[in-house]
Amino acid sequence: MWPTIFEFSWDTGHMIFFGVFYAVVIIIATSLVYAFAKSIVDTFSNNGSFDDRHAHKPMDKNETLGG
Amino acid sequence: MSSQTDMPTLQRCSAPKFLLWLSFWVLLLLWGAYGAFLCLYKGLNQTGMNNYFVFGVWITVDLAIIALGAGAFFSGFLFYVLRFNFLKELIGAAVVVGFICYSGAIGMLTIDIGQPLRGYFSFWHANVHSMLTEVIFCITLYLFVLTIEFVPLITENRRIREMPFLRHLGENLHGIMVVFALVGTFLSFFHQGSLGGMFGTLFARPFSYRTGVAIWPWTFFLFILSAIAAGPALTTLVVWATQKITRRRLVNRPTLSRLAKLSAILLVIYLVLKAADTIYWANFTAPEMGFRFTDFYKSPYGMWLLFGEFYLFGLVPAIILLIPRARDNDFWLVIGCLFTCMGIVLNRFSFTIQTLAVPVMPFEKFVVYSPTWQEWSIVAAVISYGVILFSLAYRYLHLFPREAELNG
Amino acid sequence: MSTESPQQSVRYGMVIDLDKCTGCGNCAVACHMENNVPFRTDESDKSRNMAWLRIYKVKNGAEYPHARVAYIPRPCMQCDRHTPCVSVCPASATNYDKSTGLVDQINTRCIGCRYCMAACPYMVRCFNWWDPAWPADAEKYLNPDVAPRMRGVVEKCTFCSHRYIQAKNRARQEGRNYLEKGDYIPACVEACPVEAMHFGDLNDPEYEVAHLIKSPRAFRLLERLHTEPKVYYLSSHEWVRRWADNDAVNTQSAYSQQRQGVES
Amino acid sequence: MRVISQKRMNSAIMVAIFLAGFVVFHFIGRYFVPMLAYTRHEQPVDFSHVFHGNDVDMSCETCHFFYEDGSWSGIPTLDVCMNCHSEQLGESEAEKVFVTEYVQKNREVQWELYFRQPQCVSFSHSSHVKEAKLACETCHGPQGLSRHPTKYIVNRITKYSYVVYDSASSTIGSALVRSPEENVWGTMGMDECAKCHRARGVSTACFICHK
Repeated sequence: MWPTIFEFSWDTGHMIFFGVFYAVVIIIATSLVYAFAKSIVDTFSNNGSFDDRHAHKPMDKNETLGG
Repeated sequence: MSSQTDMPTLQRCSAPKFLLWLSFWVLLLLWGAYGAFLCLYKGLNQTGMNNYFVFGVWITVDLAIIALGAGAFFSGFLFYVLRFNFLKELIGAAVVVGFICYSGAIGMLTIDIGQPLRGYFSFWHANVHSMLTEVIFCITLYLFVLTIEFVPLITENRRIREMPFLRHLGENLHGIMVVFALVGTFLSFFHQGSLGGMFGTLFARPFSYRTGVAIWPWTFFLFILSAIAAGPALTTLVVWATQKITRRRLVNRPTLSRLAKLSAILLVIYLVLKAADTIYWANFTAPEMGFRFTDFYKSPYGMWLLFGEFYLFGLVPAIILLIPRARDNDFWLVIGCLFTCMGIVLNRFSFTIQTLAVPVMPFEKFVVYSPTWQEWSIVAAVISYGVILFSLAYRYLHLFPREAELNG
Repeated sequence: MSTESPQQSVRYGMVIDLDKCTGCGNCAVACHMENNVPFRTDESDKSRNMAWLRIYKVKNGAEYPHARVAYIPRPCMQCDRHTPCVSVCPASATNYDKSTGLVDQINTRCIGCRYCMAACPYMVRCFNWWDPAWPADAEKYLNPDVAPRMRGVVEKCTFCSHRYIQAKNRARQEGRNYLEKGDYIPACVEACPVEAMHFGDLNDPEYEVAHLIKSPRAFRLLERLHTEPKVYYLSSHEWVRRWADNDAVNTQSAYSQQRQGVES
Repeated sequence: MRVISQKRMNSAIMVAIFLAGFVVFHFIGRYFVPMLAYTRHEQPVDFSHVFHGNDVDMSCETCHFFYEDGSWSGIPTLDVCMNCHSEQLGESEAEKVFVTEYVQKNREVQWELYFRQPQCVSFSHSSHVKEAKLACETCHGPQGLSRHPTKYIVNRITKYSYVVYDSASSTIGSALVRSPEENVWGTMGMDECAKCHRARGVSTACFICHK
């Protein structure tokens, strides 16, 4: 089932390629998990109450403008 | 518009008018969907490709839109990492354009391979020595990154902001956007380069084979450079076109000029290196393989391609955009950016089509390729997909942060 | 990735004597039959048809009475060095077998991206543009030892690698664990009526091919690309050799020089 | 804390129930009734290996042999059977069926082939039996000791046959999971081939077995 069982030999190419690939995947995944976790925390904390239509968030205005 | 209260309601055209605009593009999209269905159901015999032209208009367009989509990663890099703050006005639009380009390219690639259901084999049985593997891995990952960069834009929508989780998600993602910008830059750097390397390593195709920096193909770096030169040009064009169509001011005029200037400077650097590459290739690489320079340019893929790529769509727009008075004039700005983009398309065209047209076998002749309507329909569908997505994004999302202020 | 290694025990290769080849096409037909290569009712479109072995006709470009013609049968060259198609395949669907030097295509793994076709300088590879179909009667005569390919994959000459497997089976039945000369011969070589094609281990002096490739008449297609093909050609005509090395400019002059040499 | 609306709560519960059910039933199906995924076929003729081998004292090679070119004969065709069974031998029901239905009508028995391989596979019996000296049982199990043909079990989706040798063993329940090595030889898919090749240090190159 795994591709590595059919006449497969590890060489430096694999090390570099997959090393970089997984590094990128891990960075993306970690950042995503962080964002999700923080959002959940924010959602259930008072800071981000549902009724924020009238709330003023202490956020720098310019910071969000770019997104 | 950090919170709901100070987010102004933007003026948009009436729904019927918008639907009319969309319907045209949807029709085009449906035509493309029919073409795609034919190609998937009946096979690639529906295309104009053959055993000589194994890559056709799809790969040309793929390479071209990926190069043009480089605006997203490059402006992201400049804005988030190098802190070029003037880009704030259109970074959102650049991300959407990039997303469109990459998703469109991947969609087109899926139809282009003979066995789309086996597409995942290139991940599963990855051959790490192949440039194409690198391209496939990086493009897929980068599309993922672009999607993440797109999310904060979507969550700014007024309705979506009402859902607290999504709103927080958008804000948190935005907060760490510099990470994604860096990852995106890294990925883009490699796949833009690998797309060039894909052809540069074909030592059996003397037209595109390049040696150069050590053993690495030159084209690797040339493709990166040309992509980051063309990306901002397309962003400028798209913003300008949106302003014209919506008849609203979306960004400060100097911002467009600055972007165009950036594009022109990069284009000049690219052209110098490309000229050096071409001269070296024509005088050393090609003769070593038994080819004279003129052997590569025969009707209909004649010298005009090289001329067009270098002068008409290279040097000319670079000079136009380098003159401050010209780039401040809308007409010359558009001509300059359009020609820059066309130059890149032409470059990608010659790397796919002409590479394959040049006979390698001594007893073969120059062959000519002409796409069928099915191929064109899918190209049209990708463009209309882009227009539709961008229109929707413009209408429902807050793409241009200064719009309210400028039209106030 | 393949590498050229002198220690490699077996390197199957082919030698084709162009002076003997009459261009009869027997090898191509045998190849078609042996390998279940699909064909269409209308085969006129040569840019999309299937042929594992193609025969090219080359001319010296001179006017009658000095016009000369040679036929160049072209199977897969089974390149030895940096095999162009192997290194580019993103799905590892084509591989270079180190024990025999054969370049084989794994059809069920091919995703049909056609990058290998762009990489191959010899135009060896064919793409299945259509679903392979045979007339009802012809289907009964398909070779059971070769799996037919499906639409959307690339296929190529494998030096009849299924015959290699069969040859090994036969050898084992006879209690050997090695192949003898003549055990394994591709269909095209077997079919050649004038014995213009030779096949065997290029490293084993017992085989004729090992000597033939050292002949001064021997050359390979596009040697300047340094793909080190394992298919050699023999020709005593300088213009044919010039042709094969992409030296079209000098082909005609080569012919006239040679003619002068003969006449004087 | 924010107030979650009743409607949203309800839909969340529905989704949770669906997911939980999916996981639970997937687990049950996978580990307790795995055979639901398979259909069973009886072989067309009730053939007894034991009878032929022990009682009649025939050698295996009478029916299963190598041809001169090293290819394997496989399951015998009708003409091999007819060397003995041209007329009815004995009174058993199976024999009656075989002679009247197949021999007299000159109809080949459509045996279900446990190890039918896809078109692209070129399995060489000679390399395994003659060169590697593997016993038949290594792959085929104690097929030669069966009094009745083993049921042919085939996956409904993949159409791969799943070979269970000991007909006395339970093919349902967790028996498959607990002791797969004892009763079951598996699917004869590429993984099994590769596993053995690797264990014995034999090449796993594609074209060793693929054509």
